Amino acid sequence: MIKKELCQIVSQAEIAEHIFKLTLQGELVREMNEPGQFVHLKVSDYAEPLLRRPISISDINKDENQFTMIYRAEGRGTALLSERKPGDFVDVLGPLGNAFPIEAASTGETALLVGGGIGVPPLYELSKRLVKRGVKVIHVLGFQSENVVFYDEDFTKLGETYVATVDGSYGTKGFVTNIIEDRKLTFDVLYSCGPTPMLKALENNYKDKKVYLSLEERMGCGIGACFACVCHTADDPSGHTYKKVCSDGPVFKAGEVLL
Amino acid sequence: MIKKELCQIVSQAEIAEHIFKLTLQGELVREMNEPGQFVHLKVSDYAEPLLRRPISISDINKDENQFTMIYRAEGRGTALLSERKPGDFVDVLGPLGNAFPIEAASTGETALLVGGGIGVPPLYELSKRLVKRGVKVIHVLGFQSENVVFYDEDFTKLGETYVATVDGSYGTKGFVTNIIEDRKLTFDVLYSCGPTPMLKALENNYKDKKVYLSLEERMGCGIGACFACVCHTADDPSGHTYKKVCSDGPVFKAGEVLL
Amino acid sequence: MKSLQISLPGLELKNPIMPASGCFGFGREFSQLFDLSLLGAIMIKATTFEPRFGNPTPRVAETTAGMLNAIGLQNPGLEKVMNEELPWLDQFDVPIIANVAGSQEEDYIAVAKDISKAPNVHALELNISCPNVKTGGIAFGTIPEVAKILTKKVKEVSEVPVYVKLSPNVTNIVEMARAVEDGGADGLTMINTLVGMRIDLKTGKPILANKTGGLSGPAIKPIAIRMIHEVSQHVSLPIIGMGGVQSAEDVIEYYYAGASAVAVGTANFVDPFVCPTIIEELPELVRSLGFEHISECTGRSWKNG
Amino acid sequence: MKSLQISLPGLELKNPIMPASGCFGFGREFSQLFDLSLLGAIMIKATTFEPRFGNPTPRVAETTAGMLNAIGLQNPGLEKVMNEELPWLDQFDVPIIANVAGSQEEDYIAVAKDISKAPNVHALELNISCPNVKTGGIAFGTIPEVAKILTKKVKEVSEVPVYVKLSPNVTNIVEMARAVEDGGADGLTMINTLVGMRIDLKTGKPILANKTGGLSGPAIKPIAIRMIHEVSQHVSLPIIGMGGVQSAEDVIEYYYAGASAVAVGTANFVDPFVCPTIIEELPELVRSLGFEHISECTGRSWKNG
Ligand SMILES: Cc1cc2nc3c(=O)[nH]c(=O)nc-3n(C[C@H](O)[C@H](O)[C@H](O)COP(=O)(O)OP(=O)(O)OC[C@H]3O[C@@H](n4cnc5c(N)ncnc54)[C@H](O)[C@@H]3O)c2cc1C
Ligand SMILES: Cc1cc2nc3c(=O)[nH]c(=O)nc-3n(C[C@H](O)[C@H](O)[C@H](O)COP(=O)(O)OP(=O)(O)OC[C@H]3O[C@@H](n4cnc5c(N)ncnc54)[C@H](O)[C@@H]3O)c2cc1C
Ligand SMILES: Cc1cc2nc3c(=O)[nH]c(=O)nc-3n(C[C@H](O)[C@H](O)[C@H](O)COP(=O)(O)O)c2cc1C
Ligand SMILES: Cc1cc2nc3c(=O)[nH]c(=O)nc-3n(C[C@H](O)[C@H](O)[C@H](O)COP(=O)(O)O)c2cc1C
Ligand code: FES
Ligand code: FES
Repeated sequence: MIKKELCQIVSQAEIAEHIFKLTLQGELVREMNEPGQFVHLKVSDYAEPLLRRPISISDINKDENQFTMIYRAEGRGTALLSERKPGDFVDVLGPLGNAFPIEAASTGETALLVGGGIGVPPLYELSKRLVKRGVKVIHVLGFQSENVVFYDEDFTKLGETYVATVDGSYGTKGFVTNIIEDRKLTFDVLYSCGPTPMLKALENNYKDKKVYLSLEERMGCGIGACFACVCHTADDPSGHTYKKVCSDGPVFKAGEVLL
Repeated sequence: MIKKELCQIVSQAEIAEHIFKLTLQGELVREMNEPGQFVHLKVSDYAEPLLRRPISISDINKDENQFTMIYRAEGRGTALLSERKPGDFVDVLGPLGNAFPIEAASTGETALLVGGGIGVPPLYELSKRLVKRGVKVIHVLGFQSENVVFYDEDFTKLGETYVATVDGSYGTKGFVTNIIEDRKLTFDVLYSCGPTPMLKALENNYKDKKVYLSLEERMGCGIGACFACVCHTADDPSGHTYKKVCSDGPVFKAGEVLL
Repeated sequence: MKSLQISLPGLELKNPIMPASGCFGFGREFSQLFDLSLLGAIMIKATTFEPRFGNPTPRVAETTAGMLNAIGLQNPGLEKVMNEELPWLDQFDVPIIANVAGSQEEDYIAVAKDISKAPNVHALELNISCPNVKTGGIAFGTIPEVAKILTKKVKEVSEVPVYVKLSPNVTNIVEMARAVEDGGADGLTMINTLVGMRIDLKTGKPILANKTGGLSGPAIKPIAIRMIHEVSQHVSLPIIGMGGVQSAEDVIEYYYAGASAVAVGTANFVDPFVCPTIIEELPELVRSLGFEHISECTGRSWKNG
Repeated sequence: MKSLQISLPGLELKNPIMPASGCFGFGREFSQLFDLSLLGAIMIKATTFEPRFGNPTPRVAETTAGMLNAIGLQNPGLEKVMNEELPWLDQFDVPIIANVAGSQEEDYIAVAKDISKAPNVHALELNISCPNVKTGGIAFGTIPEVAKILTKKVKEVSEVPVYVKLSPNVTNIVEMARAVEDGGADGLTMINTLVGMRIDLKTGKPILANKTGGLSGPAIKPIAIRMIHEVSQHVSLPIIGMGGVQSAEDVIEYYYAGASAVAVGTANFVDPFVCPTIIEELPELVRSLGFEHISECTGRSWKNG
């Protein structure tokens, strides 16, 4: 069930350059049962910034009714969010969207989790759940440069973890795809979230595999009512059939929609 | 000199129903030398509320670089201001406008200070200065009802003080003009701030006296540049001569401008 | 809540609050959040004869106290709306106002004719003002004579009253209102969005793939209020007002300007519960302002007394 | 700050930032706050032939992210502007753009003829778009042919280049721009305010004594950007853009849309130091976006590459 609630800030910290980790507490955590969903945040009580901001859920703590997000303070909305202090309230709508299917990976199988930049966060809750299920996880995370790398240690605790940076300042120089190829990583299921070019490359490279991709699109409502976030389906690339990223996604099976 | 400064909140308290007393600290207090001026406040860091809010200075503390305002939380801007906490900063432009001329009352003379509702605050600094100058002060303050009466005790410490409430719930029932007439109060100079009908009555009743009135008008710039706050001069009531409340006023000699 | 019940051509509403077209889809998503029967009416997403995918993304961009959209009338087309959406909506006790769009006369007529037969469609909203469709559309909303003729033709085929949705992107809104009144419109809805643009600082290009989009939200409210104030004094049609409504207070401002009902668009994205909240708060506000019934507020800004 | 120096007809500016007409008076008040010579230029308050008191108060009302004004062209009249204001401004090293207004052709011509002779007036801004004056004015700003003729006549008498200030309250802004281009305008300034209204919740009456007023501020920026984007592709006149500018980033957005200089209006009331602040921040922003000179930004939203 989608809820709207003023959730209280438990903690907020800058964990890399302009990258913030924000933990909120609220009843609507009870509705969060799957990895890969997102929430839609109103970051001010003013008419400006007007629209909500979609941010993925990166960690769910049911016991404490808390959940965590990791976001980059980029434009005005996220910059304002980053100024909020513990004890403040944030207006949250969620959970929204459809999750990564953990059941796609069976116990004993290997899942490859590929994240790019600010697409990394939702993979964290996913990885935890896969591990719990007895799935072997391998993480390949791509960042621009060392100063914006985050969470690699947390991922390492869950499974094999490789980091690529574009400028080589940390981990391997290059892209996530380089790592996968160079290391000849094998897997049964691939889950990914990150920039579209990365998702496209993965979709192309692993046509024969089970691949799940989480998409981003500018949103209005976040719940499927405004048609802001649609994409074409892959089998009707210029027709009128469509999927909504907010409510049909953000996670799609590779090949389902046109990237 | 007009300055723009982020002043820090020293204290803020609700001293009557929806009436707040706010004390700020900042360098621009050095520029505050006269009673009856005002400041122009930006109450949010957002594009909404967009415009500054004019609020009178009610108390100047040069030693501590602090000044105090008393305002009614009425619309959105003042409501937001009332939520600010000590330690927060407020964007202040000021001091603005022309003051009550204390030199109009000589030592030993009697000054009658007549305030209505939220027009009372600027009279406080004025009264302190007049007392310091050796002028005898009499205060007549009008309010709607008991719950919005404020500062009567502070005024009492400076001189004779009478309070009227429209509903009679505190002090004398009726208007300030009733008190002045009933008590046959006499004076050399009259200073007043409050609703226009009150100012008009005073102007009419004391045509032969030195009377100074502080006006209100909706403002844009607050510094005399936008022509939002003009009024006609009394000697050219439908012509094109004018005075600006923000920079020629807010205090005018009775008979100078058309009320 | 007797103080909110209103009657307009074709519409007997328990309250005058309704989601604006395009901001509520066909109600399915919001039905997960609250009971749609609470609403005065629902203005459904524009329906065209053929299904439409609409414009490429990005389709929305934020502006100060507003947003731009260039959805481009995406909708599943008349047939599907008739066979799936409207029957589904029929489970709720709420009249539907069907927003009818097209790029040529025949499209409008075909859609109006059919959709006005749906049992829960109590009125049509003729969308002659969508700024996000390239072909034709613009003339319908900006040339009085063209608007008049279209209104007339749609009236001829419609089985329910026809409200015409005016575009604010015109020099003379009264002229447009009079034209559609002459054409036989039963009511007006106003305003649609203003054409606007935002440019990305980094790329230097418009944020919207369509380049321009329709500006909505609180930013445009004073323009809508002014236009309704003007139009309501010059035509005798009831007006459903919209543009930046976020609160019960905003609703009253629209009434004072001259509206007889109010639609809420963009605010549904900011707070999906905004419509039921306004409906809940209105009776007390109406009472506290000294009115027995909200309709007493209509046109107070220009009526005597 | 070589990266900001620009040349426009009649104007050699050290930077492209100037206060917009009506938001800076004749500079006296702001001169207490900062050195006016820092500014690229100053667009002074509209000058009419006779002195004008303007409209009754209240003359301003706040809206969400904007404001309405109905000053009504209050000004001391041509003679006083010529004899007192302009000579006073001459102490600063800053070119003046004189905003010329009137309610009939002759007024405009008389003012333009005289004021263009003042040594520090380097250009005129023909205000055919003031929404707050009842008589006549509106036709000049909304009927292309009328605007064209007025432009032509003013050009005939003016000793300096003439920029025409366009009203956004029209169906077709390109048509207006083309008309004044045909009339011989040297440049355009746009946009003036949009006609709007706010109604007081308690009284039920418009807040402004004049009822309607001109909407300015951040709320209108997307409309201005769209209009400049359109117009700049269809006329070859330089455009001084305005509407809701508050920051150096906003200035760049105007440039991308097609502007060659930018004026700041309402923001002067919010932060009286906004112009010098923008001027200070611009060079670094221009550089960080990869440009050597700000003029490279003009029209990037529609130019190739
Ligand atoms: C399903 C989903 C999940 C996301 N999860 C995360 C996350 O976990 N961490 C994170 O840092 N970011 C995430 N994003 C991206 C995040 O929504 C944007 O970075 C954010 O909205 C930018 O807002 P702003 O105020 O900083 O920027 P502004 O430029 O001020 O935003 C202006 C408008 O554009 C929209 N916008 C700008 N950039 C994006 C973008 N990349 N995607 C979608 N809308 C955008 C904003 O939402 C807003 O409406 C996610 C996006 C989606 C769609
Ligand atoms: C010179 C001067 C001194 C003042 N001193 C005081 C004071 O000491 N204490 C106090 O409580 N009030 C004072 N006021 C009135 C105060 O400015 C308004 O109450 C305040 O601006 C209302 O803002 P808001 O956000 O609450 O209301 P809103 O209704 O949200 O305001 C909307 C707009 O209208 C303007 N406005 C609304 N009411 C008034 C008003 N009465 N006068 C001027 N502008 C108004 C606001 O400034 C704003 O631009 C003074 C006004 C002036 C002109
Ligand atoms: C995303 C979006 C989609 C819209 N789609 C339609 C539409 O299909 N038909 C229509 O007549 N108006 C459409 N509109 C306009 C609204 O119905 C409304 O007239 C406008 O947004 C002003 O109201 P608001 O400020 O409350 O949003 C749309 C508006 C938005 C924001
Ligand atoms: C208080 C006020 C007075 C104005 N007076 C004039 C004027 O005299 N002449 C004119 O051409 N424009 C006038 N304008 C319009 C501005 O110059 C500018 O075009 C408009 O406000 C948009 O810019 P902004 O959003 O930065 O304010 C005035 C605007 C305001 C707010
Ligand atoms: S954001 Fe509204 S449909 Fe997806
Ligand atoms: S408020 Fe601008 S001139 Fe007084």
